[in-house]
Amino acid sequence: RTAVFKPADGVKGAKIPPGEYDPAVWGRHYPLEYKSYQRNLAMEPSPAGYGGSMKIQHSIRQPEILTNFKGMAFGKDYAEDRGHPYALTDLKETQRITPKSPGACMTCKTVHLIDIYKEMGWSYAKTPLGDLFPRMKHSIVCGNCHDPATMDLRVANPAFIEAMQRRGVDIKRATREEMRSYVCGQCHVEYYFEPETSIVIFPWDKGLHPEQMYAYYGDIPKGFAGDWLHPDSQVQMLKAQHPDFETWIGGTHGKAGISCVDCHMPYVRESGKKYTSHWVTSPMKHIETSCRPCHSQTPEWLMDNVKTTQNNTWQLQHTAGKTVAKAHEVIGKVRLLPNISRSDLDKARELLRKAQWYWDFVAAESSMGFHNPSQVMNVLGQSIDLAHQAIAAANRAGGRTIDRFMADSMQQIE
Amino acid sequence: RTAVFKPADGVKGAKIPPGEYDPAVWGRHYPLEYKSYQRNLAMEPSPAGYGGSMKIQHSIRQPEILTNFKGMAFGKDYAEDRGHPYALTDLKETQRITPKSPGACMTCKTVHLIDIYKEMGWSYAKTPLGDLFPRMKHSIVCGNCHDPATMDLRVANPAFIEAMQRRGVDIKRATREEMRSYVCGQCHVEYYFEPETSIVIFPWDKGLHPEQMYAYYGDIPKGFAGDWLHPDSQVQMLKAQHPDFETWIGGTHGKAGISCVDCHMPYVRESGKKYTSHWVTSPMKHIETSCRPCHSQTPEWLMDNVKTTQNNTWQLQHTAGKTVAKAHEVIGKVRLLPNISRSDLDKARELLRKAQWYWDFVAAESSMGFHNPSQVMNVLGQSIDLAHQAIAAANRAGGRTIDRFMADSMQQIE
Amino acid sequence: MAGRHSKGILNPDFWRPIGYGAVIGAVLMLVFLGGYHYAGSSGFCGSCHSMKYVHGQWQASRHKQFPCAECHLPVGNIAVRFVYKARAGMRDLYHETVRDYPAAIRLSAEARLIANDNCLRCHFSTVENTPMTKGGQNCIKCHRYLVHARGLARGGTPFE
Ligand code: HEC
Ligand code: HEC
Ligand code: HEC
Ligand code: HEC
Ligand code: HEC
Ligand code: HEC
Ligand code: HEC
Ligand code: HEC
Ligand code: HEC
Ligand code: HEC
Ligand code: HEC
Ligand code: HEC
Ligand code: HEC
Ligand code: HEC
Ligand SMILES: [Ca+2]
Ligand SMILES: [Ca+2]
Repeated sequence: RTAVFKPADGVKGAKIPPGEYDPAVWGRHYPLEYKSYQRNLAMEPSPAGYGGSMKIQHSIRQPEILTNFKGMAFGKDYAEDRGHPYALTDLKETQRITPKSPGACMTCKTVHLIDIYKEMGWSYAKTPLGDLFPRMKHSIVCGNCHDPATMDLRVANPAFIEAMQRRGVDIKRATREEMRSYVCGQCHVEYYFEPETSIVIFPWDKGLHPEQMYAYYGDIPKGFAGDWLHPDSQVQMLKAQHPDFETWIGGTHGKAGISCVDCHMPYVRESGKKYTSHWVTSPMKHIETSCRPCHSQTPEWLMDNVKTTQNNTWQLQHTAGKTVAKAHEVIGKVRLLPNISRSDLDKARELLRKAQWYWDFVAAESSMGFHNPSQVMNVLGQSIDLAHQAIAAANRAGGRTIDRFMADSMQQIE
Repeated sequence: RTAVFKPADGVKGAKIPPGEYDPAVWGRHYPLEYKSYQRNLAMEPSPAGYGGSMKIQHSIRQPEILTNFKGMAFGKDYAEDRGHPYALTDLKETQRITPKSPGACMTCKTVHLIDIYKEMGWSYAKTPLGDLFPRMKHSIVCGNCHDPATMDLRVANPAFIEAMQRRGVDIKRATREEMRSYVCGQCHVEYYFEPETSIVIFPWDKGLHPEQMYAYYGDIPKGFAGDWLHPDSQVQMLKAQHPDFETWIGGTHGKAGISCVDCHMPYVRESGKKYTSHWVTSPMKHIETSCRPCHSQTPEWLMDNVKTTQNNTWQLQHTAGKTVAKAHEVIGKVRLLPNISRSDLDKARELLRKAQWYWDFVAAESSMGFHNPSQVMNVLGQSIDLAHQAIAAANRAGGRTIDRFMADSMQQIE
Repeated sequence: MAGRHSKGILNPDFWRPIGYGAVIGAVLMLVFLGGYHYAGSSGFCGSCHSMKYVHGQWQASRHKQFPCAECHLPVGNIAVRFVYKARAGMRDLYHETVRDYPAAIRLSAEARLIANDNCLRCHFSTVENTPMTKGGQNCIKCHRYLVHARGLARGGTPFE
């Protein structure tokens, strides 16, 4: 890059006391940023057709979710995400928790994590949420991303710092450009809770590709065998959570060094003053500021391209999800039959576990494929294949001779 | 236009007589272009790992081809393509033809198409190749793409002109920029032969997406029901041929107006003067001229990006191909069983026909996904799903109760 | 009462743009009186807030020895050039003043043609053996980000 010039605009630094978390107070010093942050309260659909900032159950468009997450919390309540100011409210209101749920759930929902972690260390993670709620007033606010003294970006979530450390990356030495993705990567990632302690862990030790994370989980790390047992198929399942960072990092934009902030918090102008928009939402709501600084194509062209990718993704995602659902049902039926082949049934279960992981890795990601079209669609294609194989294996377990015959004859050409 | 500055045409028009097809003669006037054209004779693998300019059987890497094209010519001999000067030789040497094969096969292999078509009209198409060979001396040479008088680009293949006419496009009014893809689109496309006459037709009347072409073929256009009957599955199959143009046109580059020539025939320089490279091969052999004027990333970054897309594509393509092969085998076995369900068998066949079309549309395309990653992977994902569904339907036809039971219970959630 | 909404001379809305125009015109005249020449220099272009960034990029490019006008003003007829310059200058000044220019200022279709023709003016000999000399060439299609690097500043917002 040739960018060696200083932009003309500047901001007067104001010393905000540490421990001051009220965004309105910060906003007195940084009114433009605050005003744009307030726009996160708006609830609008995405102009591209998939994302959006409304609290809508995912199961309306994807009823297969009800089968695939049967027996666990996401089967009960799983909504589209909306703006950062809603994080705490949505945590409190979701049917997925009770007051006894682990405190770990608030890790990515409030700025008060900072004080609570400072005071209690990781032991907050297994403290019941109900006990911690009284200490939380603010949702995701300025303090989550900024050091109040310098306004530098900072990472507050210890799980991210530790995961990066294990990958040999020292966050303290990150460049400003890297921080523009790390502040998001502390939350928009796949995670699991260590059994017993509920400590939040990112499963990145073998790499950030879904295949590598699957291999990581295969080793039963820290005794973690899975998120729940599916009641129909009796498979030890994994739940994938919003792997936005992991998906983006291997995509064309991620590899080109385009940060989350470049698209989701573009520079905007107000009465001549340039500042970072704090309305963190779908970039398709403001293509002109999000994409056009880098792309000379028309906004219509860009919208069309995103829609094409998203439609292609959704079609495969829906197919994969429905096939996975069918596999749960077939295995659920077959396992009750007499005289079934155990080894085929085990095989079917392992195939289904992986098929669902691959499907969910995309379904739980937030961009409907845009962050990394090539990887996302490859992974969905694999999911479809694995789910059908799981069904076939289950049928074989139930004693289907033709399938078995074919399985043998196929070995020759493979 | 605001410019007053309008220099004369720089290409020094050396009037080459019409009917002069020997590239060496053209080369006397255009030595740089001719010299680069000669490089097409070089036989090298692609540095990216898939394409390449060597005559290697596709079935070595993809043995599933032998099953999927059983009973037709591509099952016998199907090689990787190489440079334009080899087109005529490779046509003559391929096991796919006999002297009695239709003359239509030479449409895209030689410049002599021009005279032959002028003289005989479409009746050349059913004239035996053996009768036409003595009239062909040159392969694909200057005259295929250039008007000898003006050196303007031209389209010689009547099949392209007619297909575009049916789509409402008049080639004569094409811009220079459009011609830089049309000259390639006259050959690098899917086609079929009209039954009886062997006239070459491009199946584009409903659109250029594989789904639209499949719908077109579904209407049995001009009495064309399919390319051959698969001996095992007894399905009326379609063979897809090199749909490079159709794939590129809907991809990111195609939609951005980047022509085939921009990548495959980049400008190069000799003593400070630019000319168009006529070494038409994998752009990955010269990333610096093919990609770097538009992309400031390093050549390694670009190579890595292409490889990632190609690996993701190949993985799904191989899975789809093998699953299609298995479907042929299963249907082939099931149809010989007693008391099978006809309707399920018919369904299985229709599913297989479409599954193979989708797989082949990508497998026959030349770029291993790069020309349009998102579409190509979506189509492969569908192919995998359809092929598995075909197998399941065949199993049902053979009387597998669990599958049938499941099929019913699935209807509710779909 | 359609008349009240019509653009009659009694309507203040009729005069308002003319008033603005007069003010802008006056400023422009000053600028031009100050020196038609200075107004063609890169220093002048870069003096505008909105132009700072592209100015910086240009300084880092291999075309930094040529003023902006070499690429962004039409060549040839001095009258054509003057009219264009005045029109563009007026527009730039207006948007700079009201600060309503977009985050991503991009070339208009006309400005693209002009830039393209200017490439040819200097580089004719390099491309003289190609069909691009017939006109209608699009140099910027391939030579993207040649003078002005891609994207906006990533230098961040400085604190004082
Ligand atoms: C402290 C954790 C945390 C951090 C840091 C964080 N996010 Fe979020 N983000 C969330 C949560 C939680 C939600 C969902 C809130 C809800 O739906 O209640 C969310 C929602 C979003 C949404 C959806 C908004 C909509 O309109 O649908 C986007 C986009 C987003 N985040 C992007 C980012 C980006 C970009 C960054 C970094 C600049 C970032 N986030 C940093 C936790 C975080
Ligand atoms: C590592 C960070 C992290 C942890 C830990 C985490 N979340 Fe979230 N949560 C997010 C992000 C990021 C989003 C927004 C992205 C999305 O929904 O796709 C989100 C969204 C949500 C939402 C709003 C959308 C929805 O799913 O209905 C709820 C409710 C929620 N989380 C509850 C929880 C609960 C309950 C737990 C504990 C079991 C938890 N979160 C743990 C990061 C986290
Ligand atoms: C989700 C993360 C996140 C939250 C929450 C957040 N910011 Fe920021 N903020 C950023 C990022 C990223 C930048 C760009 C920093 C850079 O480029 O180095 C930024 C930049 C700024 C700047 C520098 C000037 C500018 O506009 O570029 C100010 C001032 C600022 N934020 C104030 C606030 C205030 C006030 C709040 C709360 C109302 C807030 N921020 C909340 C991520 C956040
Ligand atoms: C090149 C631009 C770009 C980059 C870089 C990028 N995103 Fe996105 N993101 C998008 C687009 C486009 C969408 C789809 C929005 C839609 O569907 O309307 C999206 C969607 C999202 C959503 C869901 C928004 C919604 O409407 O619900 C979240 C959350 C998100 N991205 C987070 C991130 C995070 C975290 C990163 C970095 C790790 C990131 N994005 C990097 C462009 C980008
Ligand atoms: C800071 C620069 C930057 C921003 C902001 C940006 N892009 Fe890109 N985009 C790139 C680069 C770099 C590439 C890689 C190709 C290249 O070198 O041009 C790319 C590639 C693409 C591609 C082709 C890749 C693909 O997956 O098909 C699309 C489409 C695209 N961008 C759309 C968008 C959209 C939509 C947005 C806004 C939401 C956006 N971009 C924001 C720099 C950017
Ligand atoms: C007259 C028909 C025809 C035209 C016109 C044509 N091609 Fe080809 N092309 C072929 C045939 C036939 C082959 C395969 C030759 C062989 O393998 O014997 C081929 C091979 C190729 C190859 C593979 C070379 C290698 O090294 O593997 C590329 C790349 C290619 N063409 C690109 C193009 C482009 C780009 C254009 C337009 C500028 C074009 N072709 C125009 C028929 C044509
Ligand atoms: C519409 C144009 C067109 C027609 C008609 C056509 N080809 Fe080709 N042929 C091509 C192109 C383009 C390639 C190179 C692309 C590729 O192989 O992927 C090619 C490649 C070939 C090759 C070299 C690679 C290989 O497949 O082994 C042979 C041999 C060949 N064709 C034979 C034939 C025969 C026989 C027929 C008649 C049945 C025929 N062609 C009809 C366009 C055509
Ligand atoms: C596969 C198609 C194809 C073949 C075969 C072909 N050309 Fe070209 N040629 C092109 C294209 C495309 C251009 C670029 C035209 C444009 O940009 O308008 C071109 C340009 C030229 C030019 C213009 C100057 C330049 O370099 O840009 C000359 C001269 C030329 N070709 C000579 C030849 C000669 C001599 C042969 C035979 C040895 C030949 N061509 C074979 C496609 C072809
Ligand atoms: C943006 C660049 C780009 C454009 C535009 C483009 N291609 Fe390609 N093409 C590639 C790349 C990259 C490959 C993969 C080469 C490899 O695998 O080594 C490729 C592969 C091919 C191949 C096979 C080459 C081989 O090594 O066997 C053919 C044939 C081909 N393209 C024809 C076309 C045609 C015809 C068009 C226009 C309709 C076109 N391409 C447009 C970049 C491009
Ligand atoms: C289709 C893509 C394309 C277009 C359009 C194009 N160029 Fe180029 N240009 C190239 C490539 C590729 C090179 C590098 C050639 C080499 O280094 O051998 C180049 C090289 C050059 C160079 C030499 C650069 C150096 O390093 O010294 C100049 C000057 C140039 N082009 C000017 C132009 C002008 C003026 C136009 C419009 C009339 C134009 N180009 C249009 C692709 C293009
Ligand atoms: C004449 C210009 C041009 C040429 C030549 C070109 N590209 Fe591109 N490329 C683009 C444009 C335009 C986009 C769309 C994104 C954008 O706006 O930058 C793009 C997008 C891409 C992307 C992201 C899209 C995706 O599918 O992931 C990759 C990767 C890429 N190009 C690689 C290449 C490679 C490799 C070559 C050479 C074989 C090449 N390009 C040649 C203009 C070009
Ligand atoms: C008075 C401040 C100012 C000065 C001085 C100025 N510009 Fe601009 N320029 C602007 C603004 C504001 C815009 C955006 C206009 C819009 O929103 O349409 C702009 C837009 C442009 C554009 C893109 C719009 C287009 O299509 O042409 C170019 C090119 C440009 N200026 C070049 C120049 C050059 C060359 C000079 C010196 C001769 C110059 N500018 C001097 C403020 C200025
Ligand atoms: C050698 C030619 C050249 C010179 C000198 C030059 N420009 Fe440009 N300018 C271009 C081209 C070409 C583009 C179009 C870039 C694109 O779309 O990729 C452009 C685009 C712009 C734009 C639109 C923003 C953008 O990035 O597309 C502005 C504003 C601009 N120029 C202003 C200036 C100013 C001010 C100067 C002098 C300080 C200047 N230019 C010097 C060739 C030049
Ligand atoms: C006023 C004359 C002039 C104009 C106008 C001009 N150039 Fe240049 N250009 C030059 C000179 C002189 C050089 C050599 C600079 C050097 O080598 O340091 C050059 C260098 C180049 C180079 C090679 C250096 C590099 O940065 O890659 C390219 C490519 C190029 N010009 C393309 C263009 C294009 C495209 C345009 C139109 C947008 C254009 N030029 C407009 C005079 C000009
Ligand atoms: Ca959302
Ligand atoms: Ca080849």
